[in-house]
Parts: sequence; structure tokens; C-alpha cells
Amino acid sequence: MVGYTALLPEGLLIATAVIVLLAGLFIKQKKILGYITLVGLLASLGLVIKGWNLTATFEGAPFYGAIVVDPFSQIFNAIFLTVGVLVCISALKAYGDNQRQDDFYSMMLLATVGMMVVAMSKDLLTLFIGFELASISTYAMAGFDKRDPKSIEAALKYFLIGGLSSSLMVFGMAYIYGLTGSTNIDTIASVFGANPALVTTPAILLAMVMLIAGFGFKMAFVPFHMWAPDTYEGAPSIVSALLAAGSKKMGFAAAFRIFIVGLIAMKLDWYIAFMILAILTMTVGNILAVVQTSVKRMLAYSSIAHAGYIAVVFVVVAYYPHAPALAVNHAVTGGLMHAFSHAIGKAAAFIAVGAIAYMIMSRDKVDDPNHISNYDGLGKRAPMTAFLFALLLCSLAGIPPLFGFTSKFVLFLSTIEAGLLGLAIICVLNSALSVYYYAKVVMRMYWGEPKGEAFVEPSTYVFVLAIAVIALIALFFAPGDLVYQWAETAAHTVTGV
Amino acid sequence: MIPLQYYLLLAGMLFAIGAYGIMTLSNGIRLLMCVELMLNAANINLVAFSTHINDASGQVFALFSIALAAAEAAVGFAIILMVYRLRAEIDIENINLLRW
Amino acid sequence: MGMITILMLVLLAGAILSLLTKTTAQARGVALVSSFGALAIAILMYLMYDANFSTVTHYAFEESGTWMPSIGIGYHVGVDGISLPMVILATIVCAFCTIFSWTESKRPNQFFALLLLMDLTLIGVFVSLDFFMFYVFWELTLLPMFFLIGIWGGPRKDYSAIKFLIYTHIASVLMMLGIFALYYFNGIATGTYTFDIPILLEAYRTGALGQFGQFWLDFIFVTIMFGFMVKMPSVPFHTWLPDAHVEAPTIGSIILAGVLLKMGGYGLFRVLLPMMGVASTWFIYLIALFGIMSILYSPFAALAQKDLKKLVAFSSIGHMGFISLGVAASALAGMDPARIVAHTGAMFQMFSHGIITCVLFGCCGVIEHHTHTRIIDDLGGLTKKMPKLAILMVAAFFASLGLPLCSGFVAEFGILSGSYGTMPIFVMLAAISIPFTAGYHLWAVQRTMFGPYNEYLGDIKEIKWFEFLPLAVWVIIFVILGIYPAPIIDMMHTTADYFITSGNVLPIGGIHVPPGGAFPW
Amino acid sequence: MDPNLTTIDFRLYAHWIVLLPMIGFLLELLIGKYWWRKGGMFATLSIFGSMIISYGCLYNIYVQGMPFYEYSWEWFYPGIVAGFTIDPLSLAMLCMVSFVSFFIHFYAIGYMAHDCAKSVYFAETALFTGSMFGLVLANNLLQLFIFWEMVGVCSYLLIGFWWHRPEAAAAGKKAWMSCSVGDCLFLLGIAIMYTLMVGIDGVTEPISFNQIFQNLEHLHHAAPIFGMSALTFICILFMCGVLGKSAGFPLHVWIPDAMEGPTTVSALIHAATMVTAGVYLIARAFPIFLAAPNALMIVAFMGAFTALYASTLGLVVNDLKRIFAYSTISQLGYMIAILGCGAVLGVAAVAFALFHLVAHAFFKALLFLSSGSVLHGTSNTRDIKEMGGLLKGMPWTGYAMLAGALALVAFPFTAGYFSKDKIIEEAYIYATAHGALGYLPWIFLVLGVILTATYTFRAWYLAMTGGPKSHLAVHPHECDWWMRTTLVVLSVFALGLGLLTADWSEGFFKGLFKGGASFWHFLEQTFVTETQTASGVVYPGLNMGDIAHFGGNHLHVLEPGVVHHISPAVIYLPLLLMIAGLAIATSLYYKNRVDVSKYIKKDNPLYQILWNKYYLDYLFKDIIAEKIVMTVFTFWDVLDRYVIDGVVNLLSWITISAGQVGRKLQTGVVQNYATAVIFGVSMLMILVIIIRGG
Repeated sequence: MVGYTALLPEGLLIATAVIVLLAGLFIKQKKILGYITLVGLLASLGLVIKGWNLTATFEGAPFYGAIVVDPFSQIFNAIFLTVGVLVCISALKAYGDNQRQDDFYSMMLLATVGMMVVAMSKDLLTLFIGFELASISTYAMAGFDKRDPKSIEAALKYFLIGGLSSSLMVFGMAYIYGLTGSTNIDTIASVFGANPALVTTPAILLAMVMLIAGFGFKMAFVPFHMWAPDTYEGAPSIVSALLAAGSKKMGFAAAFRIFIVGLIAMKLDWYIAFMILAILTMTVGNILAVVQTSVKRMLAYSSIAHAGYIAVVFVVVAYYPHAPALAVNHAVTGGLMHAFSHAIGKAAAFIAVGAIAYMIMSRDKVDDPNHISNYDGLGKRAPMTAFLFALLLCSLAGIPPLFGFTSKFVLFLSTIEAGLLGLAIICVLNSALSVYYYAKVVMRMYWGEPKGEAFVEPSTYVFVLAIAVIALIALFFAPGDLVYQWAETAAHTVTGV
Repeated sequence: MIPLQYYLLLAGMLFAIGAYGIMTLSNGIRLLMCVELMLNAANINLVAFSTHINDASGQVFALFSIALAAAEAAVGFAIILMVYRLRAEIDIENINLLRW
Repeated sequence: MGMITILMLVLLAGAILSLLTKTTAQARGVALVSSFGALAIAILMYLMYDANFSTVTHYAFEESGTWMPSIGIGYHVGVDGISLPMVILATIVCAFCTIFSWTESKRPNQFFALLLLMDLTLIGVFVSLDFFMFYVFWELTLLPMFFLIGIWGGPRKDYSAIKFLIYTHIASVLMMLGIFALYYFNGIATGTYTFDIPILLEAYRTGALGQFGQFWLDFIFVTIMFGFMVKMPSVPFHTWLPDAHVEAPTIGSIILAGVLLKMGGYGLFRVLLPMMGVASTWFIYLIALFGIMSILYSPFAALAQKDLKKLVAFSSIGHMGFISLGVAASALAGMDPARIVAHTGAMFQMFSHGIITCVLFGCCGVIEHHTHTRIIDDLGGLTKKMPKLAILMVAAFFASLGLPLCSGFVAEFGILSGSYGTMPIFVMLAAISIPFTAGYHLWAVQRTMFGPYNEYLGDIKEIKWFEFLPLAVWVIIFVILGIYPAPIIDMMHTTADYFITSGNVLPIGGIHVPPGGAFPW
Repeated sequence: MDPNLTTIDFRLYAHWIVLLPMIGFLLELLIGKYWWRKGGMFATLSIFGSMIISYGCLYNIYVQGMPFYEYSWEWFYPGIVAGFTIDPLSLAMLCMVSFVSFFIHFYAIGYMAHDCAKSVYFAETALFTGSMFGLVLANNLLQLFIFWEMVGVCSYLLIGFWWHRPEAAAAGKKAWMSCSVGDCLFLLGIAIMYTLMVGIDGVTEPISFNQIFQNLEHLHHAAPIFGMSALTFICILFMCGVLGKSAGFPLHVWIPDAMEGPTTVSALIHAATMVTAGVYLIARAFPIFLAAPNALMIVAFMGAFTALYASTLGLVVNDLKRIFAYSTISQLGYMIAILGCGAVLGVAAVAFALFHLVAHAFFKALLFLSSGSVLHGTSNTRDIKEMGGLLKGMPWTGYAMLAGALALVAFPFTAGYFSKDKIIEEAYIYATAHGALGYLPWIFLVLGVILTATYTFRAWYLAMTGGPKSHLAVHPHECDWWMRTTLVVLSVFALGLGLLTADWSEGFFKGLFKGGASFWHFLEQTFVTETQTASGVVYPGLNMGDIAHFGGNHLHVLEPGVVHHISPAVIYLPLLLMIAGLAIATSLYYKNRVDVSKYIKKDNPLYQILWNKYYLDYLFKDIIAEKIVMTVFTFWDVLDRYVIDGVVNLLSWITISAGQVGRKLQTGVVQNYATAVIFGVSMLMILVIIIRGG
């Protein structure tokens, strides 16, 4: 029973979810539930950070080694919980007077739990369960504004493609199970390691491709990305924040576990696949983001592009014998750091968009509050929001002094260390291109002509953004690079090198 | 004793049918059914494999996935219901507010 | 906490405070205190330079601390004979820019905050001795300039601002790749992974990285060189500059041409010079070629301009070309005294052009502010209305065309006479460009200042005191430095001497190029 | 200060000769407006101070026989110094410049009395004079070049002094451009010299004249440049600078236009001092030219050709000032030519050139000032066709101009007689030494004489004699006493300088024919005598013979007293020709024997060519400056805008249009998305299989 305390965060969240769900039936003053949720999330986040380099395996019943707690899972948990906290606080404002907010909170908590389970799972089964738990609750959340056709449409598309891809995933898992006779990732890895003949069967290729597609849907790789812009645009902003920041990272957590640990034996195959996917994803994401007129949609494409950057990790890892161990470590470390910075930045950015849309709708009646033309002169109308939003965009664009720069720095550093020159150049050119569309928004905000008088800025949103920005700046200046060491330890646990 | 390949073939066919359906049909309910079809194809695989290699975990997996499929279906129907409420139709072709 | 940190903190505090102010007067007050405080500190550093100079590291006011130990990023700053004059230049320019924009009424708090931020980031570039810091500041300089152009800029500001941002950003991300490679290979070779500039350059220079093949050495050199050449800017990577200048507000142009371009030249000295011996030698000729291209290109391009400001912009392209030429020539094997002179001249060119071009753009700004046009054909006979401006402008234009007893001549004479030994043909071409340079300067002065007064301009007022004072101060500075350059040039000369003869930067006796081995073709 | 002036060593105060006028410049610029007569005082007084020191130095060297002296300070770079050298060469220039400049300032107090920007004018002239002193005193090439440029700037500013007149502004620009063509090459020459010298060990000041002279042998062995000896290359580059500044063919085009400036400026800058800087440069660097093969030959031919060329142009112009401008060009040609003859004469050539330079400064300044007084008196008419009979109205001016004219045409016993005829005589020695081709300069110079006489007196007759040809000339008013004084003083020197510097040692009658001899003897010591320096280093005198050998020249060394036998015919030929020219002028323009207007017609090709100045201006301005350069930079603009920048914009256009196309794929219909997924899966499948296969 020693290690079970390590599962306390998840337990806490589940408990909170249940409490919120039940209490929701009785109390009328439902805003309390939001605070309860927040407390739960914060406590759990505290626990995770406290035990950041905790390692606990659960061989016996009831888990039979299907769950593991290690720095890798902890850092992802931290990401999910941070996003959860941001989303939760802004939900207090967004759904403060909504009668069904208890459902929202509980679904959000369950989604978070699901993501955490994925991050912790060493077994295809648990991974699949966590995946679905997160997915199903986010399907529902995406359609939470049920009077809004866009929200519903977003939910529908998300759901259909999600269902498709999860079935692809299960199909692939089934084949892997069939070929290796086990669902435990370590066992799978050892089996593949033991008999290389297995690697050469076409069935395993099919399985691998299916899995790539399955996770690629969550990570929004091109061409499995097409649901993402629509869903992110249509869903309520804070849900988009959860999707883009949280559930996308869940996809990466799963992919790291399965490919880097489980299927490492056949990296020669997925090396090329991921190389092409990465380049496609970042390029398409950036180029399409350039021409968007809806800021929210632009952010969606930009998160696709960022998925492309993180996908570089797989390429470098797969390049291992040629790429030195250092490069591999830097790659995974950078990937995790970038996941972290992108999660905070993108979540806060979506929330900012939500806040701005809220303000705009409160004043001037426009059909699409996210259209970039509504951002004219926002620097005057809503100075705080605009300023923080601009800083968040800087972090996404990888401009110092924000954490987004550091993470990108380390990530791209690994590509050069691996000697993947072409990839490196494509990466940096893409990130240079991405500056263009972030800058466009900033330009609109700061030297467009204001369309109306100043707004009253909702303090809650501003508070959330402020937290995010301060976190990003603090992490940039953090002496002794906390996150880096965490990520590096985590990296060691997945890449045994 | 039916050889494994038959099961796999069946599953593959089911999966292909589902995929084809998703690509061609335009009715929301049918799409949902196609998704279920594909999921069940996967389940068939799991069960077939688990019997083939005498290992229970595959069937456990299948059970879980069926349960999750049910939950997913529930949410799915709810969403489609919402669509119907809003638009009085569930023709996917016309649901394209969000594009470009 | 050392002088440099204090200097930067003063500016940072000033920026934050002035952002919080409400009125022009408050913001201006904060900016004045902070920027002149910075200037005072810089001058103090100048006075205490020798006392704090370390003969071991050849840096003064050096500070180092850990930042991200696990990837070898540290806080490491220090100045020497190249960077201290640049710091002084930045502080002088920005300090008097605050006076120049005395009555700035459009978003004064943001304006002055950006001004101070600009100063801070520029100084940061000049003092950092850690590539991570260097790159961070290098990137950060983009933002204030981007906003200065964008918010206070002219009609086509969107295009220019975005072009400036993207163009230079692309250059710097490619530079980042070079830095990565340098870091990584040094790590493998020496076992210590660090971004410390002196260490990395030492490793490169001593050939410790040779084991990884000439390709990577050249890759490092070329990427970093590209970053600097775009920033300088050198033909053919210059097209962002005229646009940026035309749209930028006067202050923006002054700082852009006066200090920001110098980052490229500074990098040439600080980073590229030690590498020259090891990278393929034909890159040295490439740099010189870029220089001579800029020198020969700018007069013709300038003569074609209708816009006074654009003309001035092209003039600074030409002057920056002299720096590349001087650096490249001083690296090659030749007579040491001559190479030192060329080197010193190139360093001094950075400082002197920094001051001169401030007055040029200042005059453009004043003319635009008073007559609401910059088109040369619409102007004429302004001497009648603003004689004071006429004196300043004539002085500045003559200084810019290389008139003796102005600082520009000292620098260009040094470059020409020092470089002839190693690059005769290039020097001859550079000398031939002088009449053309004179041509467009005189043409501009004659068309704007002399001839009959263009009555369509209406009744315009004489230059205001807060416009006159900074310009006058700058003029006095470059005239004094032209007559008695010792205060700045001695420091540079010592450093140049160290660079050339010590063998710790360039190989002793310079870089020998095998006959005919210059260009690969 | 020691009351006994004879014991003051003025040589130590030479830098004040430069500094005083600079101070005067600042004072005039800042506070001159509020003082006596609204400016002019500081400039004139400061130059008077410089004059005193200059003559003090002359006294030290010439009378007290102190050694030649040089001192310098470290300046820009190690070895690049600011230095002052006192030797006969610089003294001759100093005394002339300070004297002429002082009196022209004196004159200007009256002449510019009614100009509103008077203080600015005096500030600029003070700056000019100071720079000229700096140029003259320079002991190294760089300092010489620096002040060379400074006088150029002052000339630019003063030509454009009436800036509101477009032609004045344009003329200033033209002057600067023509000079800067030469100057850039001059600077290049300095750079090359620096590079050559720095390589030699023991050289502390690479571009100081004396050190260059000491190391001429090393330089002689330097690697050739473009197939010619390095020294020759350098000298040619210097020569380009000289052509620009001293208005040698073909860079002389700016001088006539420069007459747009105030007449005092024309007198000071474009007649007496600045334009002689080029001559002074060759004189100062004479040993270098001597050591450079063929360099002096080029000098001789360019000079002689310019002399003749310009005097032909002087025949047809009607603008009084321009006539004298052309005559200036031609006289400068004489000086340059005789310096070229130095290949045979050695340092004596310098003496002859300098003497003519000084004499010319006096009489040409006189001519300009008197013509200035004419302009003043006839409300600024400059066309001699509109004057006439002014002698009655303004006798002082008229006779002053006559004095100047006589000196110019070398009327016996005037300054010009001794200086110019000596030059022609010595050119003949050069010719005899050099053989067939060597006669060319002499012929040019001789022909120049007759033309000079003709155009000079054409001008004087048309302006002064006969009846008024326009209402402007009816009631000319004589100038005020400031100007008058100056005219008188200068007339005295223009007529008497030769006799003043004559060698009277052998009695009056012999001395009468030895005008300028003592000047020459003084000057001939210049390079051959040792020079002391403040740092204690002593530069020994040069052996011109050896130096000449580097350049393949053979000197006919002229000991004082030994006169080479030249047939009297040659000696008196110039005199006869002068009288002939005088006669032509008299008969045409005074007695009006022949009606000149018959020949001055548009259909007379010769007249056409002369009137259009051999179409040189047309070539420079219309063809080169406008057609060619304009086309080039229009093309350049296109290149910059549409090619170099076009690439940049093209890239961004490609990106954006790719986006516009790509976004259309996002149809919003969910089946297509599903299709994309399935498609992706199959593509990946195919891909990995291919990878496997391959």
C-alpha cells in the first residue's frame, strides 16, 4: 500500500467530480461548486508538483502494472491540471449564472482525470479507457452551449471524427495485442525486441499506421486535423482552451508512451511517417493560419502548427543511433517543455479570445465577435486584456522573454544536434512565418482605429490571463531551470538513453 | 475450429464497410452507426485474438470498449438530437457553418 | 551587482514607470531621468574603464552568474573597446531622442516606455557575452522598433513594420541554428556544453571543431554572417531598411539607423572575426564583396529617390558597407600597422555613422514636421525660413559625404588607407564611389535648402529648441570627434591592437589566403 | 612677451597662424552680427594676426637665418600627425596668402557693406583663410588633404553665398563635383602612399613629406601597380587632384561658373589662393614627382596645354569676370608647366613656379577687385559689351585695372614680366634637354602670351575706353576708400614685386634685369637644406640629383651665376609677341580698324567652337551628368524596387495565395474530413510499405 498515495491527485479529482455531480442535484447556489472544483484542482496540482519526481509502479491487484506514476506522467499531469485550473477559473465567470454549470465542472474534472490516466497508463487498455473518458466528456463539453448552432456543429464534427479515430485506434491496438499477446506496453516492447521477425509483418505496419491515425486525431496532425479548426472555433472558448491545451497534450502523452516506449523497435518505419507528418503539420498549420480572418480559428491553426513542432520529437528520437543520446534527451525534454509552454499559452490565448468576444458582444452587436476586424484598437478599449493577449501571442510565437521562447529554443536545438539540418531549417522558417499572423493581431489591437468606447474588463478573465503571463515570464527567468530538469528527468524515463 | 484469418477478414470487411459509410452517407444517425460498426470490427479482432492466444485480457478489452462505445453512442445521440432541435434536420451535408 | 546590471535595471525601471504614467510631462520626466541616468552611468563606465579592465579576459565590468546550468546558459556580461563605445552611442542617442520628442502627445507613456526599452535591448545586445542572452536581446530589439514604426508610423506602416519584423526575424532564426551548431559541436569536442561566447569562439578559433568537417564550420559561419548582414543591412538584403525608415517616426529612424544597424557591425567584430581564420577563407572576400556592393550600390539607388528620408536611408547602407570592408580587409595577412588602422577605422565608423545619421534623420524629421512633406521636389530654399536648420543640415550632410574634420572622414580614411594593403581593388572601387556619394548629398542639400523658396509651403516656423538642442549636440560631438577623435579612438585602437596582434582573436600576422584560393570558382 | 621683437622665435607659434582665423570664424559666426559694422572685424583682425606671425617667421628664416623647422602632434591614428613645417616654400605661400587675404578682407568691408548676411560671409572667408594656412603649413599629406577639402567646402559655400539664386547654388555644386572627382583619386593616392610607407622600417610618420623624401629609394623599388611604377601611379593620382583644384584641363569647367559668387570671393579663392593649392601640392611633393618616371612629363604637358587652351577661350567671352577666370586657368597652366620642367631644372623650377604664383596672386587679385569695383559702380553689369568709357567715371579703378593688365601681359619691369618670361625661357631649356617632343610645352606657352595680351586688353579697352554702350555705364560711381586703398596697395605690388625682389648686389642696371632673383635663391634652398624638428630628428637635405635618377631624369644643375647660354632671340621672343598681341588688341578694340562683329557670327565655326568652350561643358553636363547618370540610376531604382525587393514580395505573395487555396480544402462537411482521415491512413500505409520495400 506504499505507493498508492501517489494516486492521490487522481483520487482527489474523482472525488471532487462525484461531489460536484451529487451536490449539483441539491444546492441552488451552484457557483460554490466552481470553487470546490477549483480547490480540488489546486490541491491535486499541489500534490503533483510536490511529488514531481515521484516514481511508483503498481504490479499487484487491482492494477497489475497498468498504471505507473513517474516524472513523465507527473509533468503531463501538471500540464493538464494547470490548464484545468485556468479553465475552471474562467468558467466561474463564463458559466457563473448557468444552471447546468455543475455538469460542466464535473465533466471537466472527469476529462482531466481521463487525461491524467492516459499519461500514467502503461497498458493499452487503461490508455484506451482514459482516452475515451477524456474524449467523451469533451464531446459533451464542446456542445455545451446547446443553443448555439456553431457549438453543436463543433461537437458533432468532433464527435464523429473522434469516434472514427478511436475505432481506428482500437483496431490498431487489437492487432498489436494479437501479435504480441499482451497489452502491456513494456511487454510489447520486449516482445518486439525479442523477435525482430515480428517487426517485419505487414499486419504490424497496419496496426502502427492505425495508431498514428488514432493519436494523430487528438494531436491534430495533418491530414487528421480537419476537425480541429472547426471544433476549436465553434466550441465555447474555454472548452477550446481545454481541447487545444489539454486533450491535445493527452494525445502526445499517449503517443510518447506507445511509440517511444512500445514500438521503438520499428522506429525505422515511423521515423519517415512522423517526419512527413511533422513537416506537413507545421507548414499547413502556419500557412492556413496566415489567411484566417477569425482570431479563434487562427489560434486553432496555430495550435496545429505547434503540434507539428512537437512532432519533431518523434523524428529525432527515431533517428537515435545517428542522433546522439544528448539530442534525443534534448528533443524529448524540449518537447515536454514546449507542451508545457504551449499548453499555458494556448489555453490562456483561447480564454483571452473568449473574454474579448464576451466584451464585444456586451457592447457592439456583431455577428462574429472573433472576427479580426473587431480587434481594432483593442489596446485602447481594453488595455489590460490586449496587453496580456499580446504577450501570450509573443510566447506562442517564441519571442523572448517568455517561456515559449525557451521551449522552442531547446526543441530546435535538438534537431541541430541530431544533424537533421533540413528539418531544422524548415522548423525555424515556419516559426518565423508564424510571427506574421500573431503580429497581425497585435497590429490590429494596437494601431487599428477603435470602433467604440472603452470596455469594462471582466476581472476574472484578466486575472486568469495575468496568472498565465506571469507564469510564462517567471518560467523564462526561472533560475536553475526548474521545468527543464523536470522535463529532463521525465525524458529519461521514456527514452531509456 | 475456424481459423483466425476468417475472423480477421470479417472484421476487416466490417471496418471497411463502416469507413465507406462514413465517407459516403450524409445522415447523422447512419454515420453514428458506421462508427459503431468500425468499433465492433475492432472488438471482433480483440476477441478473436484473445481466443487464439488463450489470453483473457483481450476479452476484457473488448468488454470495456463495448461499454465505452455505449457511452459514446449516448453522447453522440444527444448531440445529434441537439442538431435536430436546432435545424429540424440531421443532414450532415448542410451542417457547414464552420469552414475555411 | 555591477555597473552594467545597474545600467540595464535603470532603463527597465524607467520603462515600466513611464508606462504607468498618464500625461506627456510625467512620461517625459521619467524618460529623461532614466535615459540621462543611463548616459551618466555609461560615461562613468567610460571613465572607470581602465581601472576595471581585466587583462586576463580582456573585458571590463565583467559579471557572470548561472541561469540555466543544465544547458549551460549563464548570465555573462562585459564590455571592451568595441562594445563600450556602442553602449555610449546607444545611451547618447536615446537620451537626446527623449529631448527631441519633447512634445510627443500620441500615447506618450507607451512612446517613452518603448524608447527606453529600445535603449535597454540595444545595450543588452552590446554587453552580453552569452549567446543565449545575446540572442534574446537581439530578438527583443525587434519589438520596440516594431511598435514604434507601427503606432507612430506613416501611411504604409503595416507593410513596413511587418516586413521589418519578418525579414530580420528570419535572418535571426537562421543565425540561431548556427549558434546551436556551435554550441553542440563545442560540447562534443570539449565535453562542456555552454553558450558562453568567449569559450565557444575560442573553441572554434583553435580548430577544436575541425573534427566535424569544414561543412559544419562553414554552416556556423554562414548562418551567423547572414544574420548580421541582414541587420547591417548589406546589399542585397537591404530592402527592408528603406521601407522601415520611410514609415518610421523620426525617433524610430534615428534609433534604427543610429544604433540598431550597428548590431550587425558589432556582431561582425565580436563573433565573426575570431571565426574568420578557421572558416573557408573565401567568406572573408564575400564579406568584403557585400561591403563594396553596398558602397557602390547606395549612391545610385539614393540618387533615384524622391523622398529625402529614403535618400538618407540609402546613405547609411553605403556607410555600413565600409565597416564590412574594413573588417574583412583587416583580417587578411598584411602589414600589422595598416590592418590595425583599418580595424580601428571600421570600429570608429560604427560610432561616427551612428552620430552623423542621427542628425540626418533628425533634419528629415524636422523638415517633415514643419513642411508636412519630405518629397525633395516640393522643398527648396528652406534656408530662408529656417537658417538654424540649414546650418545643422549642411553640416550633417557634409559630414555624411566624408568631409574632413568630421568624424566620418577619420573612419573612412582609416578604412581606405588601412585596407589598401590587403584589398587594393576593393579600395579603389570604394574611392571611386566618393564623388557619387558627394553628388547625391549635394543634390539633396541644394534642392531642399538652397534656390528660391517654394511658396506653396506657406509660412513655416524656425526649428524649435527641443529639436535644435539634440541635433546641435550631435553635430558638436561629430565635429569634435572629427578634430580630436582620441577619446573614443584610443580605446578602439587598444582593442584593435589586441585583436590583430595578440593572436588570441586572429592568427598572428593575419589570415593567409593561398594564391588563387580566394573564391572557390 | 619679450619687448625685443628680434629675439622672438615665431616658428614656434606657427600653429596660431591656423588657429587665429578659426577663432575669428567662430566669433564671426556666433557674435559677429552684433559688433562693428555688423561683422568683418574679427575676421580681418585675426587674419592680421596671422600675417604678423607669418612675416615674423619670414624674418626668422630669411634675415636671422634660423634653420627650417617642423613640429607635429599625434593625431588620428599612430603615425598620422598634425604637423607644421616652416621652410621657404611654405613661407612664400604664407606671406602671399596672409597679405592678399588681409587686403581682400579690408576691401570686402567696403564691398560687402550693404549685404545682410555680412557676418556669415566674413565667417566663411575667415574659415577659408585659416584652412588655406593649414594647407600651406601641412607637413604631411593627410593634413594637406584635409585642409584641401576644407578650402573646397568654403569655396562651395562662398560660391553659393547668394544661395537664393539657383545658378549660384548650381555653380557651387558643380565646383564641388569637379573637385571631388580629382580629390577621391588624390585620397586614393594618399592611401597607397600610406600602405607603401608603413611597410618600410624606421618610418614613424608614414605620410609626412620629409619621411617620404628620405625613403624615396625604397618607394622606388615598390611593386608596380597596373604595370607602372608605384610612384608614378601615385603621382598621377595626385595630378588628378591638382587638375581638379587648380582647374587643369579637363576639370577646369567649374571656374567660370564659380564667378557667380561675390567678386571678393573670386579674387580671394578663385584667383589668388585656393586654385593655387594644386600648384603648391606639386611644389611641396616635388621630390616625389621627380623620383617618379614620366610623372613630371605629364605635368608639363597638361600644364602647357591648359595654358594655351584657356587663353583661346578668353578671347570670346564677354563677361568681364569670366575673362579673368579663363586667364587664371591659363596662368595656372604656366605654373604647372614650369613645375613639369623641373625634370630638367630641379628645385629651381619650384622657385620659378612659386614666384609666378605670388606675382599672379597680386595682379589677378587686383584685376578681380577692380572689376568688382566696376560691378559695384555700374549696378552689377558684367558684360563688357554694356560698358565703355568707364575710365572717366572711375579713374582709380580704371588705372588699377590697367596696372593689373600690364602685369598680366608681362609688360617690362612689372611683376609678370620677370615671372612669366622667366618661365618661358626655362621651358626652352627643358625643350632643348628633351628633344623634339620637349618643344611642345614651350610652343604652347609662347603662343599663350600673344593671346593673353589680346584678350586682356580687349577687356580693358572695351570696358574703359570709348563711349558708354549702355545706360548702366553712363554714370558710374567710384568706389569708397576701403576699396580704393586696397586697389592702390595691390597695384603697387603688381607692378613692383619683381623689382622688390630683385638682386641689387651688382648695381642698379644689372639689378633692373634680375627681378625676382633673390626670391629664387631663397626658394631654391627648399629641399636641399636640412630641416630640424621639435622631436630632435634632423632630416638632412636631399640630393636632387640622386632622386632624379630614380625617375630617370637628368638635371642641368644651375649654380647661381652660371647662366646657360640661350640665344637672345628666344629670350626676347615672348616680349615681342606680347607687343604684337597688344597691337592687335589696340587696333581692333581701341582704334577699331577692323569691325570684329563681322567674324563674331553664328556661322563662323571657329567662333562657335570657342563660344561653346569646345563643347566640354555640354559633354560633362548634358551627356554624362544628365543622360548617362540619369539613365543608370533610373535603371537602378527599377532594379532595387522590382528585382531585389520583388523577390521578397513574391515569396510573401506565394505564401498567402497558397493559404487562400489551401483553406478551400476545409469544406466544413464532415464526410470530407473523414475521407481525409481514411486517405491519410492509406497514404501512410503505402508509404511505410514502400519504405519497407526499399
